Amino acid sequence: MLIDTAADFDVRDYLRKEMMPHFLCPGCGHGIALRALLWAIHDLGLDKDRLAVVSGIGCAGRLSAYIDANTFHVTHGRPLAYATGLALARPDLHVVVITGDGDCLAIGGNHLIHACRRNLKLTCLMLNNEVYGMTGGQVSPTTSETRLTTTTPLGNQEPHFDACALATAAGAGFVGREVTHHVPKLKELIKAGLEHPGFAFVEVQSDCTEIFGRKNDMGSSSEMIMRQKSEIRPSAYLDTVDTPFRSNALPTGILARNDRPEYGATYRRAAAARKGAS
Amino acid sequence: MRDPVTTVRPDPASPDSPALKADRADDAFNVLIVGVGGQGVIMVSKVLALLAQSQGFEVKQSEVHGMAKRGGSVFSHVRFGKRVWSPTIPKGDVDILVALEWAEGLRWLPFLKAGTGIFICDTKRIVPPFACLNRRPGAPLRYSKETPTEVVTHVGEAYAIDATDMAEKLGNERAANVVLLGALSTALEFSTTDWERTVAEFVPKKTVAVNLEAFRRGRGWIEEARNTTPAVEAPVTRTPTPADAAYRVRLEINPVWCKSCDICVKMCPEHCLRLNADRIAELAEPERCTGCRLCEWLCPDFAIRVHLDSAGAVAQQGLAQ
Amino acid sequence: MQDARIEIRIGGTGGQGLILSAKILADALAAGGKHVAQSQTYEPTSRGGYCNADLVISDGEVDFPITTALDQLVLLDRLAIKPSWPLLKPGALVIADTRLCPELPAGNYRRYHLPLSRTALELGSERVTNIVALGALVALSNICDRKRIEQAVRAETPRGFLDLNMDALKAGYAVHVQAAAGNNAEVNVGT
Amino acid sequence: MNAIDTALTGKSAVKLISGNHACALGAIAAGCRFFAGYPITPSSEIAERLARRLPEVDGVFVQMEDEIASMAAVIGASMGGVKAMTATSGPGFSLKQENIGYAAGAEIPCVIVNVMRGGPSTGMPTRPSQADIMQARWGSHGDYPIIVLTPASVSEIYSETLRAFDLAEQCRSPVVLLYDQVIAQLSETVALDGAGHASATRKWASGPRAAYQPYDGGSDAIPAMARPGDGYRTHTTGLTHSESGFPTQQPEAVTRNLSRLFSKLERHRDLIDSSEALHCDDADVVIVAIGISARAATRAVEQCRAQGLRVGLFRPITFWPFPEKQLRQAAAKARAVLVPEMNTGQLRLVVERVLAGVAVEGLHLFSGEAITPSDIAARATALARGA
Repeated sequence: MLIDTAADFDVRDYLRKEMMPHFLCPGCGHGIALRALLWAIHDLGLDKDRLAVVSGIGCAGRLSAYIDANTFHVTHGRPLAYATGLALARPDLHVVVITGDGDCLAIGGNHLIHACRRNLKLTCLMLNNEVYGMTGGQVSPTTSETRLTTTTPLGNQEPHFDACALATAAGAGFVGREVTHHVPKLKELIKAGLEHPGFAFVEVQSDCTEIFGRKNDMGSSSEMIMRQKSEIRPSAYLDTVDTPFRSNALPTGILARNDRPEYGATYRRAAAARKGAS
Repeated sequence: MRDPVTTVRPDPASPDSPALKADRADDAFNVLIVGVGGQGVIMVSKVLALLAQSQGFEVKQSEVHGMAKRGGSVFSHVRFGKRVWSPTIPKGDVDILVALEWAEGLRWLPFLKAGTGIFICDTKRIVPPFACLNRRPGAPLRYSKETPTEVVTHVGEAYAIDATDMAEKLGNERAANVVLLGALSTALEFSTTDWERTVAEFVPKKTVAVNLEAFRRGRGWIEEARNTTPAVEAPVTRTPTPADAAYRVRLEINPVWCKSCDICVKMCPEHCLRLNADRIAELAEPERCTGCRLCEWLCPDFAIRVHLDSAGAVAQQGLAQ
Repeated sequence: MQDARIEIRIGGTGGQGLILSAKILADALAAGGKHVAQSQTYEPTSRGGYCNADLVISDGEVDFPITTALDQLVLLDRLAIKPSWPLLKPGALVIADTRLCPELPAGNYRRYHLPLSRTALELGSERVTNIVALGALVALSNICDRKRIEQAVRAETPRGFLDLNMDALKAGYAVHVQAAAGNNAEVNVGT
Repeated sequence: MNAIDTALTGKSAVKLISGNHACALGAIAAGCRFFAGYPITPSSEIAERLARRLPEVDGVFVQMEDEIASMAAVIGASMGGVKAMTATSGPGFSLKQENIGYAAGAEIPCVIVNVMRGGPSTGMPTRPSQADIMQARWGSHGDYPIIVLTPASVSEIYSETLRAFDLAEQCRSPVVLLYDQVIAQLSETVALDGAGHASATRKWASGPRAAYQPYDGGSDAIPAMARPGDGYRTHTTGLTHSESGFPTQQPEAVTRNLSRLFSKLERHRDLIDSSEALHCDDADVVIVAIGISARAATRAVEQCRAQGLRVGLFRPITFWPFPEKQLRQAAAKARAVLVPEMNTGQLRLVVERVLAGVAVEGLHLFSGEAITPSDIAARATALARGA
């Protein structure tokens, strides 16, 4: 099955080729994550005309421009709020949000927890590279302890956020995390998120090679991606939670799943009932 | 299509079938369960241990696992009797060897009691990465080539059962180990009710039904096998792969999109890519390329596309049939 | 410039239902073809604190909708005296609750010190003080046809409270008469 | 309540309703089918009413987690092709500003109601103010065009809400409806007829996808918008973009596209402009005021005229872009101009610029009370008598 769609899936069918090559640095994991997203979209046979991608500001935010769909590159931290309006107003669209760790968890943290709570059908893809890459490499809410960034010259002293635990606690219907190392599994995870009837939060641990990697002496792009394998332990099994090798790394896999009612449908049902009653 | 295969029945004249020996006063009864990580070896041994304990036996169980959660070799010794001294079974003392994977089963065969040991083995083959001589699909493997027919010549009583297929048909591939438990139950004198109660206690609530069915099928399969003439031919089943079809791998590399990050070069399992003088990825050793697509998937710049040139034609043939 | 302009204030504290009384009166007047502007001032708290509900009534369109010179003032709390007194027109009608607003400044106005809240309590709920006051205002000012005010009360009242509110309104119509008949010293017409 | 709403949006009826109620009714009549908001005094009645009304007309109401999210959701809904609005007051208006700038830059139609209350900061939540005039125009960063309407009565809130939605669609611009707490919570008898209103619709993209340029202004400087689902698959961004909609920093493309953006409202002044002049033709003294201050000024003008003083009133209804031509015309004969406003001189600053050379006097009140007719009349009388 995997082999079949891999042969069938040409990422270029989903890209705005006139925008390529993209602006990401060499070796940036975001490109790999974008492929996984587009592959998942391909596998599900989603109509590009009915697909809306909303993205925020930052390296991850720029990705929407490369997708051949209805794309919206909005303000910093707010893509979930824009997407909420879009999805509520247009339930016929499939709305995907692409956001980064700073966009989603720092400036947009409030929107994340409420999107999880509200459980509107949205797929939120958070690309976590542990750093504010576009602004030159400042510490972010997910930067691991002791890491060097331009604003943590002493090494990061703040504990880092576990975004999936946050999303789970806030009530997200689907929560998963994967690394870019294992593309087919990442694709399957995103696919499961896209198929989830409510709010789905998918975190992708993605390498920032040029800024974060360099600052922390993490080697070349390939060394960084190999580190995902040796430290984080990605496996090919979608339905298992993989505990990482490195002590402060976070588990991967599908971390939470529930069948809470989807908000948009619930609202429309209640409205129809009220109309019928009056 | 992948039917359970070979049976070697015990000689009806044999005076002491191991199944009758559970109440041996002196020696402990020894069951060795083997497989690879993730298959549920430990579960099989725990159920057996629990059951034996509930029947009043002293039980010792020891295992080696955790070195690889998935894919690595795992084995578990279960010994029970009136007194059990050592937790491990000496070589050649195993009464019943239960193997959840074919090659693992073969590997542990020398532990089986000569002449009387019972061998119950899943025909499931999990080929470890290091057994690959060449990554090109269809290449020869450094994996056991013995067929079940060859194997049975070494042992007193042997069952090669495609438990994985049976479990799959029940809708839960993971219940293969319970199919083998069912098979194992026919060789011990505990009552079916006790077996089933123990299994039900052990598995997650929502899978009780499927696991009990798996247990019954495993048990039923052995019972049926004992009453039928042994099959002679027993080919080991193998999932067909695209490697069976002839195709040519071609890499389409877009030099304008390539950013020279070296991920494809370093991550290629065959090391057949390199950066050329312009620091653009190129396929240096096309004959080594297996078409695994890792370079395509991991290229952050969408610069590589892997074409399996005749794959389409093969697929079309398949459709035409 | 039309000056058939009448300004009314109901003053008290938040939670007394002053705005509801003003709205009922405004609805009744509007139904009678008057142009009405109804505004309020309140403190940023849901309960308590000074609050007033004002009406500006005119035959033509109301130009400035805020009260500048009060023709009629209902006081349901002593807090309302200070902000309202400077706006009082000479000869204005002032209806004050005897218990909640026991002392009134001297001046040139028609003064009715009436047991509004006590009447409401006797009816079973102090919460209908606003409706008793409305009844008293309508009776004493003749600003509005009684049938229209009763319709407006009906329209604004949840069914379960309708009887109570109608009783309160009618008690309000009569409260000054009864107070006078009972030789209540607090009824004081004129200054 | 629904019976009243229906009557109001149906045939003409005289009813007593509040300014915020009129705003909600106007929105429904204008075709608004999405509201996102966050509770704030003194605008919450708009949200409360629309929460009940929108589901009845297959619209959506959502109370978001904050003011920023509300503005974002409104823009998101509008990007989906649905007429959308939000309502707020001072502190919330400040929070919405970044996204208002996005709507202006990406040219997304939407309506933002700002009920002005006393400031700065939390200020006086239940007291009126007119101190957001400048923020409504310049609140977001960078240069951008925006339409700001300043109704002065309950019936005008209704009619200007209708117009706000129309202008938003016609000009592809955010439109701010700016009024003070007094008229927001004031109830007035009004005769409304929403059924007769033919709402404007957005110019939607049509024709072949290959030929479509999302930010090509065409002949009227208003680009046709692509509706998601119609097959155009466009990109919308807050970054400076070229006609294609994709980001650019190429100076010529930036200049060309921003020039169109900055000038597009000027090209539609005939559509946008709205103002009212009362007794200005022969006025020695012209009062310039908006909102509740203009209501007081109306009464003051009548009082002055009754005394034979030549005093007039000019009232911008569309405040931004400011009706400069109309003001100059109204004040053509004026010796003095009086600007009563509930702030420290925001409107006065505009009037001083427009009427350079004329004596402009401000009458500023920021006590949380409305300016009274007598305050204005006293000052206007003095000015008219040449004091």
